[in-house]
Amino acid sequence: MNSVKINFELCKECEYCINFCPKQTILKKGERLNKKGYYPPEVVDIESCTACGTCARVCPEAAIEVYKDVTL
Amino acid sequence: MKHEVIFSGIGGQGVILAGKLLCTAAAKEGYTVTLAPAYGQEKRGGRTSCQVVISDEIGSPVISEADLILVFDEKSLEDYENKVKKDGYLLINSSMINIEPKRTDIKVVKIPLNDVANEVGNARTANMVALGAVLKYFDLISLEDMKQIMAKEMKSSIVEINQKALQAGYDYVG
Amino acid sequence: MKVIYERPKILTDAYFKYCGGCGHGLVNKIIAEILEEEKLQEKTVIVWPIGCSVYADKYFNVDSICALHGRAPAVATGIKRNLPNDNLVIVYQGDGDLVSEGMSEIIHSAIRGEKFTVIFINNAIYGMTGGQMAPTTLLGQKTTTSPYGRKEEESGAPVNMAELIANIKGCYYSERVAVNSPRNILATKRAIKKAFNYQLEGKGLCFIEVLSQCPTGWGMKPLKTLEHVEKEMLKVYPLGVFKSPEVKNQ
Amino acid sequence: MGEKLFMQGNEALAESAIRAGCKFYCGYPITPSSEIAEYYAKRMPEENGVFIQAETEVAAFNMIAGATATGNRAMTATSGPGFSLGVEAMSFMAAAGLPAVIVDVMRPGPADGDILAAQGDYFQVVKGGGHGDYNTIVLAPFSVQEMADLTPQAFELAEKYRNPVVIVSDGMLAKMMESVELPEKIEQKKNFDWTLTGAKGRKHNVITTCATGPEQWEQFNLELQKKFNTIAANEQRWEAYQIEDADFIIVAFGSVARIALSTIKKARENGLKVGMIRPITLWPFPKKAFAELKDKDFLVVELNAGQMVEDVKLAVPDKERVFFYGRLGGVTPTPDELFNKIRELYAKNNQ
Repeated sequence: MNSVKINFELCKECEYCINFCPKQTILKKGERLNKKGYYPPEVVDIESCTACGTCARVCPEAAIEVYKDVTL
Repeated sequence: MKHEVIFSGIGGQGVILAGKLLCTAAAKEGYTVTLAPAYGQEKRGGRTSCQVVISDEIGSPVISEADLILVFDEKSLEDYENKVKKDGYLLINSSMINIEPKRTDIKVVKIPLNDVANEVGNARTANMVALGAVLKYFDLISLEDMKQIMAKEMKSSIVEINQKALQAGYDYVG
Repeated sequence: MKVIYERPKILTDAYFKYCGGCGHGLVNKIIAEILEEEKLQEKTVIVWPIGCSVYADKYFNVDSICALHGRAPAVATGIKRNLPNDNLVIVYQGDGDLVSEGMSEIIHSAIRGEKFTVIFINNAIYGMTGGQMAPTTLLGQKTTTSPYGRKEEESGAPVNMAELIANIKGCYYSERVAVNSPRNILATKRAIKKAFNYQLEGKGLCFIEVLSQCPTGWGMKPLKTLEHVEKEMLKVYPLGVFKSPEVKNQ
Repeated sequence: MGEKLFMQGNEALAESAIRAGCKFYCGYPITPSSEIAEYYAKRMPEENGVFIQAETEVAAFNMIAGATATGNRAMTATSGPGFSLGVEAMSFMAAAGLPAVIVDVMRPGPADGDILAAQGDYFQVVKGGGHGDYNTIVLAPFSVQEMADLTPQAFELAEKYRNPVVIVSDGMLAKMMESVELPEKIEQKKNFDWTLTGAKGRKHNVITTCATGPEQWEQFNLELQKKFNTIAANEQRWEAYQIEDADFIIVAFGSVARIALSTIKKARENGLKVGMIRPITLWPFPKKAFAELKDKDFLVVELNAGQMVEDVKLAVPDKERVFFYGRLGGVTPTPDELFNKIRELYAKNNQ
């Protein structure tokens, strides 16, 4: 399974990651507040993730990391 | 021992070069020498003067009363006549100055610097004619020493004509 | 697991003091990615400006100095000229800093052909000072000092720096890019990387103008600012290369 | 070495800086400082150094800030109007700990001012001029020899305290020619741990004047004040002339102190017990020189409207006994003029 890690405290809720995800189903607006008062997104459909890395590249906070599962 | 000399003229006449050569020669003799030049803001045609102090010790570069003042133009004469020490020398460039100094307690010497320079063959050497004349009133620096300094400090192409002018000025005050 | 994207190690753990969605974060991150990929950390000195990026020295594990308003190119001149040629000197400036206060310093650095890279963040507004009009503010754009919208007859028209600098002989490379889409972000990275390479080859001033979104200054949600860059800013500030050794007949 | 050269003040200063290892100069031409730039422009190719003619003094001061951030010695020279533009960077360098050397060949001022001898920049160089609580060491030579001697010391002081150092001269000292023995050529010793050269084999260095909050800003400023207090305690320099028996003491610096040397001599010849204290550091002001001088009158002589007077009044035991004489606009007093002024005051004070 691929993996998308979001640094919860660095996020400022710009939603670029949600917006630019080619699948549109993987991330969704979160419901938990971080210490700075933002709602970081949640990973809700990791099965669909192709690990393209777009969410990480558009994140202005460098708060997202993406790993691809290369085990067959 | 202290000698205080002022050269004053118009920018472009080589007033400061004359002072500089005098100082270089005196410094070489081991004296404490100060040359304080003063320029106008304009590059040419403004007032240019320099105050030369040759002494055994460090002191004011600004002169209260000079032992000798050489003036190239009328404005310089008007400005500096009063700064000559009693019984001191006022050397006047009679080629350019047609007015008479008022003081009677100083020694006035008139030299047609530009005319002498022209006779030597170069109108631009009036400053060296002046320097030659000034040397006559000092027993600090010999004519020969000054010629050597000139050979060292000047472009080789102009050394000879300037040395001639120096000699002519020296001889003129005879 | 194969790493697709990891936070560059050149960045410290410090929290970016930029607003959510701000283009500064994206450009900072891109710089960090390149320095890491090209192994330039040990060779780099970054000159930061006054403005929203004033604290950026805290985000990078890289030798940094924070210059005064507009003076970063002058400070960088002193640094670059005193370091061996294989050092990389980066000047990072915003539009209030570079175009207003520091117009003289940047133009003359280009005239002298200083061999450093300038990354110029154009968000058409003074960010840190609180949303005032910049020389880059769009006509009609409302700011705290142009409350009725910028008028050309009063404040002139926006300045196109990438084109202006490109016209100076000492400039080696000038390009305008944006960070409002994944595609543009990649293009920005390519341009900055190219500029760094030119610097390391000893070429003249390289100037990268980055159109950047300012959600707070523009009073828009971050996603809306991306659209604003696309629809409004690009009309005035077209993307493209304005000077490059690779393109002839410019 | 030991050879005596007959040299102009500006050029002796420039050559002395080069011999002190300063191979980076940038500046904007302004009379009466320009010979320093011209000298550097000529000499830098021979020394494998850098000369940059900057577009403005603003840029020049910031360029030397950047240069010193790499640990190299750097210098600029200007005159009053140019220094005014540079003070922004003076504040920056004092706060950022950048050890540049700045030469201010003073003009009379305000505004354009003539180009002859004047000391119109005392307030500007001594009291700051720029924003915030900062000080810079200010050295005031009074001869071509001292210009040559103080220049290498300026670099050493700057690096010792990580603070900019100003050397002030004026149209007289800068243009004056005297015999001078130049210092030996040295290689700059560079064992700094704060410079920006690329973080190779060490943690990265940051030079910034920005703190993150009021408490941090205050701490930053308190650290700076410690630096300035240390300098003020350790670096007061002055020269005293015949003050032991003097009942009248001239206080003067730079060119006018040179003039006063001849005044003292004349006064003594005329039976007046006159001495002089010549501040060599204008900041820190040499307060220590005045501490023990009771029952004496002081005449502050300056080529301005009395900018140093209040510093003298704060330093002497009785501020009512401090008098002032100044000339403005590029006019210099003669030794006799000063002597007459002293004789007049002497008579009045000893009635």
